[in-house]
Amino acid sequence: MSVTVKTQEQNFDVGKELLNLRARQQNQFGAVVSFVGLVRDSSNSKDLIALEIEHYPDMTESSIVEIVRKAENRWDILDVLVIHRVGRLYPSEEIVLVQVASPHREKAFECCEFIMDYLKTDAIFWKREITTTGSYYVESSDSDTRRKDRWD
Amino acid sequence: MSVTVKTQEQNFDVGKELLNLRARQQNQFGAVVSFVGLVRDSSNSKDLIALEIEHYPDMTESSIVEIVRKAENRWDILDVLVIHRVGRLYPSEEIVLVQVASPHREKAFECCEFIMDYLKTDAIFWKREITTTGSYYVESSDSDTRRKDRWD
Amino acid sequence: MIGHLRILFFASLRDKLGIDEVEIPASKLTNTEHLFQALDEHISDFKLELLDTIDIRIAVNQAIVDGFCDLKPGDEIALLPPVTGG
Amino acid sequence: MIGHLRILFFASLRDKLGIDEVEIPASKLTNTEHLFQALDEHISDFKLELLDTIDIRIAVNQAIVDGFCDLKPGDEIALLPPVTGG
Repeated sequence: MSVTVKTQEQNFDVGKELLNLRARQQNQFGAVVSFVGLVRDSSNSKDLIALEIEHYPDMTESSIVEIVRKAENRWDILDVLVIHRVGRLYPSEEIVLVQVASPHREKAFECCEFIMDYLKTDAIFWKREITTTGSYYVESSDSDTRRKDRWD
Repeated sequence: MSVTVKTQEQNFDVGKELLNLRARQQNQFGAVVSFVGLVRDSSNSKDLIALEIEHYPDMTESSIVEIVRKAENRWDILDVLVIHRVGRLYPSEEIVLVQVASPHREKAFECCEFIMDYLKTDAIFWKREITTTGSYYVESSDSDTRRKDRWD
Repeated sequence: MIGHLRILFFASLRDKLGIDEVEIPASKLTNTEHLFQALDEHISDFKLELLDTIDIRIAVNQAIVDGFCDLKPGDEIALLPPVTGG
Repeated sequence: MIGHLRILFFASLRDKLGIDEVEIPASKLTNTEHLFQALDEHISDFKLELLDTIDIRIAVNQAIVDGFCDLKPGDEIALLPPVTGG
Protein backbone atom coordinates (compact mmCIF):
# COMPACT_ATOMS: atom_id res chain seq x y z
CA MET A 1 0.00 0.00 0.00
CA SER A 2 1.42 3.35 -1.04
CA VAL A 3 0.06 6.65 0.27
CA THR A 4 1.09 9.98 -1.27
CA VAL A 5 -0.27 13.25 0.12
CA LYS A 6 0.71 16.68 -1.13
CA THR A 7 -0.46 20.22 -0.50
CA GLN A 8 0.78 22.64 -3.11
CA GLU A 9 0.02 25.91 -4.87
CA GLN A 10 0.68 24.66 -8.39
CA ASN A 11 -1.79 22.62 -10.38
CA PHE A 12 -1.62 18.86 -10.95
CA ASP A 13 -1.80 16.81 -14.13
CA VAL A 14 -4.13 13.84 -13.77
CA GLY A 15 -2.55 12.06 -16.74
CA LYS A 16 0.94 12.42 -15.31
CA GLU A 17 -0.24 11.17 -11.92
CA LEU A 18 -1.65 8.06 -13.58
CA LEU A 19 1.76 7.42 -15.13
CA ASN A 20 3.40 7.99 -11.73
CA LEU A 21 0.99 5.47 -10.23
CA ARG A 22 1.97 2.87 -12.82
CA ALA A 23 5.65 3.53 -12.15
CA ARG A 24 5.09 3.16 -8.37
CA GLN A 25 2.95 0.06 -8.42
CA GLN A 26 4.41 -3.22 -9.53
CA ASN A 27 1.31 -4.93 -8.14
CA GLN A 28 -1.60 -5.61 -10.39
CA PHE A 29 -4.46 -3.18 -10.20
CA GLY A 30 -7.43 -3.23 -12.51
CA ALA A 31 -9.19 -0.04 -11.46
CA VAL A 32 -8.28 3.56 -10.84
CA VAL A 33 -10.95 6.00 -9.67
CA SER A 34 -10.01 9.67 -9.68
CA PHE A 35 -11.93 12.58 -8.28
CA VAL A 36 -11.13 16.14 -9.33
CA GLY A 37 -12.84 19.01 -7.51
CA LEU A 38 -12.97 22.40 -9.21
CA VAL A 39 -13.83 25.93 -8.16
CA ARG A 40 -17.37 26.75 -9.25
CA ASP A 41 -18.18 30.23 -10.49
CA SER A 42 -20.88 30.92 -7.94
CA SER A 43 -21.58 30.03 -4.35
CA ASN A 44 -24.86 30.53 -2.49
CA SER A 45 -26.01 32.61 -5.45
CA LYS A 46 -23.13 35.04 -5.03
CA ASP A 47 -20.69 35.54 -7.88
CA LEU A 48 -17.36 34.13 -6.91
CA ILE A 49 -14.20 36.01 -7.79
CA ALA A 50 -11.75 33.61 -6.18
CA LEU A 51 -11.32 31.01 -3.48
CA GLU A 52 -8.51 31.25 -0.96
CA ILE A 53 -7.43 27.99 0.62
CA GLU A 54 -5.31 28.11 3.76
CA HIS A 55 -3.60 25.18 5.39
CA TYR A 56 -1.50 24.45 8.47
CA PRO A 57 1.69 23.09 6.93
CA ASP A 58 2.53 19.53 8.01
CA MET A 59 -0.54 19.20 10.22
CA THR A 60 -2.82 19.45 7.18
CA GLU A 61 -0.91 16.68 5.45
CA SER A 62 -1.03 14.53 8.60
CA SER A 63 -4.79 15.04 8.81
CA ILE A 64 -5.13 13.75 5.24
CA VAL A 65 -2.84 10.78 5.87
CA GLU A 66 -5.04 9.91 8.85
CA ILE A 67 -8.13 9.91 6.60
CA VAL A 68 -6.36 7.65 4.11
CA ARG A 69 -5.36 5.27 6.94
CA LYS A 70 -9.01 4.97 7.92
CA ALA A 71 -9.84 4.07 4.31
CA GLU A 72 -6.99 1.57 4.16
CA ASN A 73 -8.50 -0.30 7.12
CA ARG A 74 -11.78 -0.75 5.28
CA TRP A 75 -10.85 -1.62 1.71
CA ASP A 76 -8.37 -3.68 -0.21
CA ILE A 77 -6.68 -0.77 -1.93
CA LEU A 78 -3.19 -0.58 -3.39
CA ASP A 79 -2.40 3.07 -3.85
CA VAL A 80 -3.86 6.40 -2.79
CA LEU A 81 -2.77 9.82 -3.97
CA VAL A 82 -4.24 13.05 -2.61
CA ILE A 83 -3.11 16.41 -3.98
CA HIS A 84 -4.82 19.43 -2.44
CA ARG A 85 -4.05 22.90 -3.69
CA VAL A 86 -3.67 25.91 -1.42
CA GLY A 87 -3.56 29.65 -2.05
CA ARG A 88 -5.75 31.66 -4.38
CA LEU A 89 -7.76 29.73 -6.95
CA TYR A 90 -10.07 31.09 -9.61
CA PRO A 91 -13.34 29.64 -10.97
CA SER A 92 -12.86 26.45 -13.00
CA GLU A 93 -9.43 25.83 -11.51
CA GLU A 94 -8.70 22.45 -9.97
CA ILE A 95 -8.74 22.26 -6.15
CA VAL A 96 -8.19 18.63 -5.29
CA LEU A 97 -7.27 15.29 -6.82
CA VAL A 98 -8.00 11.99 -5.09
CA GLN A 99 -6.74 8.96 -7.02
CA VAL A 100 -7.38 5.44 -5.72
CA ALA A 101 -6.04 2.22 -7.28
CA SER A 102 -7.50 -1.15 -6.40
CA PRO A 103 -7.72 -4.63 -7.91
CA HIS A 104 -11.47 -4.17 -8.43
CA ARG A 105 -13.59 -1.21 -9.30
CA GLU A 106 -16.21 -1.29 -6.53
CA LYS A 107 -13.57 -0.83 -3.82
CA ALA A 108 -11.87 1.98 -5.71
CA PHE A 109 -15.18 3.86 -6.11
CA GLU A 110 -16.15 3.49 -2.46
CA CYS A 111 -12.73 4.37 -1.13
CA CYS A 112 -12.38 7.47 -3.30
CA GLU A 113 -15.80 8.73 -2.20
CA PHE A 114 -14.98 7.98 1.45
CA ILE A 115 -11.79 10.02 1.26
CA MET A 116 -13.61 12.92 -0.39
CA ASP A 117 -16.35 12.87 2.25
CA TYR A 118 -13.76 13.00 5.04
CA LEU A 119 -11.70 15.69 3.31
CA LYS A 120 -14.79 17.92 3.48
CA THR A 121 -15.13 17.58 7.24
CA ASP A 122 -11.83 16.45 8.78
CA ALA A 123 -8.93 17.77 6.71
CA ILE A 124 -7.30 20.89 8.14
CA PHE A 125 -8.09 23.49 5.48
CA TRP A 126 -9.89 26.79 5.58
CA LYS A 127 -11.66 28.28 2.59
CA ARG A 128 -12.44 31.92 2.07
CA GLU A 129 -14.71 32.86 -0.80
CA ILE A 130 -14.02 36.22 -2.32
CA THR A 131 -17.27 37.31 -3.97
CA THR A 132 -18.56 40.47 -5.59
CA THR A 133 -20.34 41.31 -2.32
CA GLY A 134 -17.59 40.55 0.20
CA SER A 135 -15.50 37.67 1.44
CA TYR A 136 -16.70 34.81 3.60
CA TYR A 137 -15.18 31.79 5.27
CA VAL A 138 -17.05 28.62 4.37
CA GLU A 139 -17.56 25.71 6.70
CA SER A 140 -18.43 22.14 5.88
CA SER A 141 -22.20 21.86 5.54
CA ASP A 142 -24.67 19.66 7.39
CA SER A 143 -24.97 17.57 4.25
CA ASP A 144 -21.20 17.09 4.27
CA THR A 145 -21.43 15.81 7.84
CA ARG A 146 -24.29 13.50 6.93
CA ARG A 147 -22.33 12.13 4.01
CA LYS A 148 -19.37 11.45 6.28
CA ASP A 149 -21.58 9.84 8.92
CA ARG A 150 -22.86 7.31 6.35
CA TRP A 151 -19.54 5.50 6.74
CA ASP A 152 -19.90 4.91 10.50
CA MET B 1 -25.46 17.85 -21.51
CA SER B 2 -22.63 16.67 -23.70
CA VAL B 3 -21.98 13.00 -24.48
CA THR B 4 -18.77 11.85 -26.17
CA VAL B 5 -18.21 8.18 -26.96
CA LYS B 6 -15.18 6.80 -28.75
CA THR B 7 -13.84 3.35 -29.53
CA GLN B 8 -10.23 3.42 -30.62
CA GLU B 9 -7.01 1.39 -30.72
CA GLN B 10 -4.75 4.12 -29.40
CA ASN B 11 -4.44 5.03 -25.75
CA PHE B 12 -6.05 8.07 -24.09
CA ASP B 13 -4.58 10.78 -21.87
CA VAL B 14 -6.75 11.45 -18.82
CA GLY B 15 -5.15 14.86 -18.27
CA LYS B 16 -5.82 15.93 -21.84
CA GLU B 17 -9.42 14.73 -21.60
CA LEU B 18 -9.90 16.88 -18.50
CA LEU B 19 -8.67 19.89 -20.48
CA ASN B 20 -11.02 18.95 -23.33
CA LEU B 21 -13.88 18.79 -20.83
CA ARG B 22 -13.11 22.28 -19.58
CA ALA B 23 -12.97 23.56 -23.16
CA ARG B 24 -16.34 21.92 -23.94
CA GLN B 25 -18.22 22.98 -20.84
CA GLN B 26 -19.00 26.60 -20.23
CA ASN B 27 -21.37 25.52 -17.47
CA GLN B 28 -20.15 25.34 -13.94
CA PHE B 29 -19.21 21.91 -12.69
CA GLY B 30 -17.59 21.27 -9.36
CA ALA B 31 -16.83 17.58 -9.63
CA VAL B 32 -15.27 15.24 -12.16
CA VAL B 33 -15.11 11.53 -11.42
CA SER B 34 -12.96 9.44 -13.74
CA PHE B 35 -12.67 5.70 -13.92
CA VAL B 36 -9.75 4.04 -15.68
CA GLY B 37 -9.81 0.27 -16.18
CA LEU B 38 -6.52 -1.50 -16.87
CA VAL B 39 -5.50 -4.95 -18.05
CA ARG B 40 -4.42 -7.06 -15.07
CA ASP B 41 -1.55 -9.47 -15.42
CA SER B 42 -3.51 -12.54 -14.44
CA SER B 43 -7.02 -13.84 -14.82
CA ASN B 44 -8.58 -16.81 -13.03
CA SER B 45 -5.07 -17.71 -11.86
CA LYS B 46 -3.81 -17.98 -15.43
CA ASP B 47 -0.97 -15.78 -16.58
CA LEU B 48 -2.25 -13.31 -19.09
CA ILE B 49 -0.19 -12.52 -22.18
CA ALA B 50 -2.67 -10.13 -23.78
CA LEU B 51 -6.31 -9.17 -24.03
CA GLU B 52 -8.00 -8.82 -27.40
CA ILE B 53 -11.02 -6.58 -27.50
CA GLU B 54 -13.37 -6.81 -30.46
CA HIS B 55 -16.21 -4.46 -31.25
CA TYR B 56 -18.98 -4.05 -33.81
CA PRO B 57 -18.17 -0.65 -35.30
CA ASP B 58 -21.00 1.90 -34.89
CA MET B 59 -23.27 -0.50 -33.03
CA THR B 60 -20.81 -0.66 -30.12
CA GLU B 61 -20.75 3.09 -29.87
CA SER B 62 -24.57 3.24 -30.04
CA SER B 63 -24.77 0.69 -27.23
CA ILE B 64 -22.59 2.93 -25.06
CA VAL B 65 -24.56 6.06 -25.93
CA GLU B 66 -27.70 4.18 -24.87
CA ILE B 67 -26.11 3.43 -21.48
CA VAL B 68 -25.17 7.07 -21.04
CA ARG B 69 -28.74 8.13 -21.92
CA LYS B 70 -30.02 5.89 -19.13
CA ALA B 71 -27.62 7.60 -16.72
CA GLU B 72 -28.65 11.02 -17.96
CA ASN B 73 -32.26 10.27 -17.04
CA ARG B 74 -31.28 9.54 -13.44
CA TRP B 75 -28.72 12.20 -12.51
CA ASP B 76 -28.08 15.86 -12.99
CA ILE B 77 -24.88 15.46 -14.97
CA LEU B 78 -23.28 17.89 -17.38
CA ASP B 79 -20.79 15.93 -19.40
CA VAL B 80 -19.93 12.30 -20.01
CA LEU B 81 -16.96 10.95 -21.92
CA VAL B 82 -16.41 7.25 -22.58
CA ILE B 83 -13.32 6.04 -24.44
CA HIS B 84 -13.06 2.29 -24.87
CA ARG B 85 -10.04 0.77 -26.50
CA VAL B 86 -10.18 -2.14 -28.95
CA GLY B 87 -7.57 -4.45 -30.39
CA ARG B 88 -4.71 -6.15 -28.57
CA LEU B 89 -3.85 -4.80 -25.13
CA TYR B 90 -1.09 -5.94 -22.79
CA PRO B 91 -1.05 -6.14 -18.98
CA SER B 92 -1.11 -2.75 -17.25
CA GLU B 93 -2.39 -1.02 -20.39
CA GLU B 94 -5.50 1.15 -20.13
CA ILE B 95 -8.76 -0.35 -21.44
CA VAL B 96 -11.45 2.18 -20.68
CA LEU B 97 -11.96 5.73 -19.45
CA VAL B 98 -15.29 6.96 -18.09
CA GLN B 99 -15.28 10.64 -17.13
CA VAL B 100 -18.37 12.26 -15.60
CA ALA B 101 -18.73 15.95 -14.76
CA SER B 102 -21.47 17.17 -12.45
CA PRO B 103 -22.20 20.17 -10.24
CA HIS B 104 -21.82 17.96 -7.14
CA ARG B 105 -19.64 15.03 -6.32
CA GLU B 106 -22.19 12.46 -5.16
CA LYS B 107 -23.96 12.44 -8.54
CA ALA B 108 -20.69 12.20 -10.43
CA PHE B 109 -19.60 9.18 -8.35
CA GLU B 110 -22.90 7.36 -8.75
CA CYS B 111 -23.21 8.08 -12.44
CA CYS B 112 -19.65 6.97 -13.22
CA GLU B 113 -20.16 3.72 -11.35
CA PHE B 114 -23.53 3.17 -13.06
CA ILE B 115 -21.96 3.56 -16.49
CA MET B 116 -19.12 1.18 -15.61
CA ASP B 117 -21.59 -1.44 -14.32
CA TYR B 118 -23.60 -1.26 -17.54
CA LEU B 119 -20.48 -1.30 -19.75
CA LYS B 120 -19.63 -4.69 -18.22
CA THR B 121 -22.97 -6.23 -19.18
CA ASP B 122 -24.59 -4.23 -22.00
CA ALA B 123 -21.89 -2.69 -24.18
CA ILE B 124 -21.20 -4.60 -27.40
CA PHE B 125 -17.62 -5.78 -26.85
CA TRP B 126 -16.01 -9.18 -26.80
CA LYS B 127 -12.86 -9.97 -24.86
CA ARG B 128 -10.48 -12.80 -25.58
CA GLU B 129 -7.78 -13.51 -23.02
CA ILE B 130 -4.59 -14.90 -24.46
CA THR B 131 -2.91 -16.77 -21.61
CA THR B 132 0.09 -19.08 -21.30
CA THR B 133 -2.32 -22.04 -21.40
CA GLY B 134 -4.59 -21.04 -24.26
CA SER B 135 -7.02 -18.35 -25.26
CA TYR B 136 -10.52 -17.87 -23.86
CA TYR B 137 -13.45 -15.58 -24.46
CA VAL B 138 -14.63 -13.99 -21.24
CA GLU B 139 -18.22 -13.16 -20.44
CA SER B 140 -19.62 -10.76 -17.91
CA SER B 141 -19.83 -12.51 -14.55
CA ASP B 142 -22.80 -13.10 -12.27
CA SER B 143 -21.39 -10.46 -9.94
CA ASP B 144 -21.34 -8.01 -12.88
CA THR B 145 -25.02 -8.75 -13.48
CA ARG B 146 -25.81 -8.31 -9.79
CA ARG B 147 -23.98 -4.98 -9.74
CA LYS B 148 -25.96 -3.81 -12.73
CA ASP B 149 -29.24 -5.02 -11.22
CA ARG B 150 -28.65 -2.86 -8.13
CA TRP B 151 -29.68 0.14 -10.24
CA ASP B 152 -33.15 -1.25 -11.12
CA MET C 1 -24.66 -7.09 -53.25
CA ILE C 2 -28.02 -5.72 -54.30
CA GLY C 3 -30.90 -7.97 -53.35
CA HIS C 4 -28.88 -9.67 -50.64
CA LEU C 5 -28.77 -9.84 -46.87
CA ARG C 6 -25.39 -9.48 -45.18
CA ILE C 7 -24.89 -11.70 -42.16
CA LEU C 8 -22.05 -11.08 -39.69
CA PHE C 9 -20.60 -13.43 -37.07
CA PHE C 10 -18.64 -12.12 -34.11
CA ALA C 11 -16.09 -13.31 -31.57
CA SER C 12 -16.43 -16.91 -30.29
CA LEU C 13 -19.19 -17.60 -32.82
CA ARG C 14 -16.99 -16.55 -35.73
CA ASP C 15 -14.06 -18.57 -34.39
CA LYS C 16 -16.12 -21.72 -33.87
CA LEU C 17 -18.00 -21.48 -37.17
CA GLY C 18 -14.95 -20.37 -39.10
CA ILE C 19 -17.04 -17.72 -40.90
CA ASP C 20 -17.02 -13.98 -40.32
CA GLU C 21 -19.49 -12.86 -42.94
CA VAL C 22 -21.83 -14.33 -45.52
CA GLU C 23 -24.39 -13.02 -48.02
CA ILE C 24 -27.73 -14.67 -48.68
CA PRO C 25 -30.20 -13.67 -51.41
CA ALA C 26 -32.95 -11.68 -49.73
CA SER C 27 -35.50 -13.83 -51.55
CA LYS C 28 -34.34 -16.82 -49.47
CA LEU C 29 -34.97 -15.19 -46.08
CA THR C 30 -37.73 -12.70 -45.38
CA ASN C 31 -37.91 -13.01 -41.58
CA THR C 32 -35.36 -13.62 -38.82
CA GLU C 33 -37.48 -16.58 -37.68
CA HIS C 34 -35.88 -18.78 -40.34
CA LEU C 35 -32.36 -17.33 -40.05
CA PHE C 36 -30.58 -20.39 -38.69
CA GLN C 37 -32.22 -22.73 -41.24
CA ALA C 38 -31.30 -20.40 -44.07
CA LEU C 39 -27.69 -20.32 -42.88
CA ASP C 40 -27.64 -24.11 -42.74
CA GLU C 41 -29.00 -24.41 -46.27
CA HIS C 42 -26.77 -21.71 -47.70
CA ILE C 43 -23.43 -22.56 -46.09
CA SER C 44 -21.89 -25.97 -46.72
CA ASP C 45 -20.78 -27.79 -43.56
CA PHE C 46 -22.52 -25.17 -41.39
CA LYS C 47 -22.27 -26.21 -37.74
CA LEU C 48 -25.92 -25.60 -36.97
CA GLU C 49 -25.79 -27.46 -33.64
CA LEU C 50 -23.23 -24.94 -32.36
CA LEU C 51 -25.83 -22.17 -32.35
CA ASP C 52 -27.74 -24.03 -29.64
CA THR C 53 -24.73 -24.04 -27.30
CA ILE C 54 -24.16 -20.30 -27.34
CA ASP C 55 -26.49 -17.64 -26.01
CA ILE C 56 -26.90 -15.61 -29.20
CA ARG C 57 -28.58 -12.26 -29.69
CA ILE C 58 -29.51 -11.02 -33.15
CA ALA C 59 -29.15 -7.46 -34.39
CA VAL C 60 -30.73 -6.17 -37.58
CA ASN C 61 -29.19 -3.00 -38.96
CA GLN C 62 -27.34 -2.60 -35.68
CA ALA C 63 -30.39 -2.76 -33.44
CA ILE C 64 -31.01 -5.72 -31.15
CA VAL C 65 -34.10 -7.65 -32.21
CA ASP C 66 -36.28 -9.25 -29.57
CA GLY C 67 -38.55 -11.83 -31.11
CA PHE C 68 -38.78 -11.93 -34.90
CA CYS C 69 -38.34 -9.22 -37.46
CA ASP C 70 -39.02 -8.88 -41.18
CA LEU C 71 -36.02 -8.57 -43.46
CA LYS C 72 -35.54 -6.65 -46.69
CA PRO C 73 -32.77 -6.55 -49.28
CA GLY C 74 -29.67 -4.73 -47.99
CA ASP C 75 -30.29 -5.51 -44.32
CA GLU C 76 -27.27 -6.22 -42.12
CA ILE C 77 -27.88 -9.05 -39.69
CA ALA C 78 -25.42 -9.75 -36.89
CA LEU C 79 -25.16 -12.79 -34.62
CA LEU C 80 -23.82 -11.64 -31.25
CA PRO C 81 -22.47 -14.03 -28.63
CA PRO C 82 -22.47 -12.79 -24.99
CA VAL C 83 -20.84 -9.38 -24.63
CA THR C 84 -18.72 -7.74 -21.95
CA GLY C 85 -17.02 -4.37 -21.90
CA GLY C 86 -15.25 -2.15 -19.44
CA MET D 1 12.30 31.65 21.68
CA ILE D 2 13.67 29.26 24.27
CA GLY D 3 11.39 28.88 27.26
CA HIS D 4 8.37 30.05 25.31
CA LEU D 5 5.18 28.63 23.89
CA ARG D 6 4.28 29.52 20.31
CA ILE D 7 0.59 30.13 19.70
CA LEU D 8 -0.85 30.21 16.17
CA PHE D 9 -4.19 31.61 15.01
CA PHE D 10 -5.73 30.50 11.73
CA ALA D 11 -8.26 31.69 9.18
CA SER D 12 -11.36 33.54 10.49
CA LEU D 13 -9.90 33.56 14.00
CA ARG D 14 -6.73 35.27 12.84
CA ASP D 15 -8.69 37.77 10.78
CA LYS D 16 -11.08 38.65 13.63
CA LEU D 17 -8.36 38.84 16.32
CA GLY D 18 -5.89 40.58 14.04
CA ILE D 19 -3.10 38.27 15.29
CA ASP D 20 -1.50 35.38 13.48
CA GLU D 21 1.06 34.31 16.02
CA VAL D 22 2.16 35.14 19.56
CA GLU D 23 4.75 33.84 22.03
CA ILE D 24 4.08 33.43 25.74
CA PRO D 25 6.67 32.48 28.37
CA ALA D 26 6.17 28.82 29.18
CA SER D 27 6.25 29.69 32.85
CA LYS D 28 2.95 31.60 32.44
CA LEU D 29 1.02 28.65 30.97
CA THR D 30 1.59 25.02 31.95
CA ASN D 31 -1.73 23.54 30.82
CA THR D 32 -4.14 24.22 27.93
CA GLU D 33 -6.91 24.67 30.51
CA HIS D 34 -5.82 28.27 31.11
CA LEU D 35 -4.93 29.07 27.50
CA PHE D 36 -7.63 31.67 26.81
CA GLN D 37 -6.96 33.52 30.11
CA ALA D 38 -3.24 33.57 29.41
CA LEU D 39 -3.86 35.01 25.96
CA ASP D 40 -6.09 37.69 27.48
CA GLU D 41 -3.44 38.62 30.03
CA HIS D 42 -0.57 38.56 27.57
CA ILE D 43 -2.09 40.33 24.57
CA SER D 44 -3.32 43.90 24.96
CA ASP D 45 -6.84 44.50 23.66
CA PHE D 46 -7.34 40.75 23.17
CA LYS D 47 -10.91 40.07 22.05
CA LEU D 48 -11.54 37.27 24.54
CA GLU D 49 -15.30 37.27 23.96
CA LEU D 50 -14.73 36.35 20.32
CA LEU D 51 -13.42 32.95 21.29
CA ASP D 52 -16.86 32.06 22.63
CA THR D 53 -18.53 32.76 19.32
CA ILE D 54 -16.37 30.43 17.24
CA ASP D 55 -16.19 26.66 17.51
CA ILE D 56 -12.44 26.32 18.18
CA ARG D 57 -10.32 23.20 18.35
CA ILE D 58 -6.86 23.25 19.87
CA ALA D 59 -3.83 21.43 18.51
CA VAL D 60 -0.60 20.99 20.47
CA ASN D 61 2.43 20.16 18.37
CA GLN D 62 0.11 19.53 15.44
CA ALA D 63 -2.08 16.97 17.19
CA ILE D 64 -5.68 17.77 18.11
CA VAL D 65 -6.16 17.88 21.88
CA ASP D 66 -9.42 16.68 23.38
CA GLY D 67 -9.79 17.91 26.94
CA PHE D 68 -6.74 19.46 28.57
CA CYS D 69 -3.08 18.83 28.01
CA ASP D 70 0.13 19.79 29.82
CA LEU D 71 2.43 22.20 28.05
CA LYS D 72 6.20 22.49 28.06
CA PRO D 73 8.66 25.04 26.68
CA GLY D 74 8.88 24.92 22.89
CA ASP D 75 5.35 23.61 22.36
CA GLU D 76 3.41 24.84 19.33
CA ILE D 77 -0.24 25.52 20.11
CA ALA D 78 -2.72 26.19 17.35
CA LEU D 79 -6.27 27.56 17.57
CA LEU D 80 -8.27 26.06 14.73
CA PRO D 81 -11.65 27.40 13.65
CA PRO D 82 -13.96 24.98 11.76
CA VAL D 83 -12.22 23.33 8.84
CA THR D 84 -13.32 22.19 5.41
CA GLY D 85 -11.34 20.73 2.57
CA GLY D 86 -11.95 19.05 -0.77
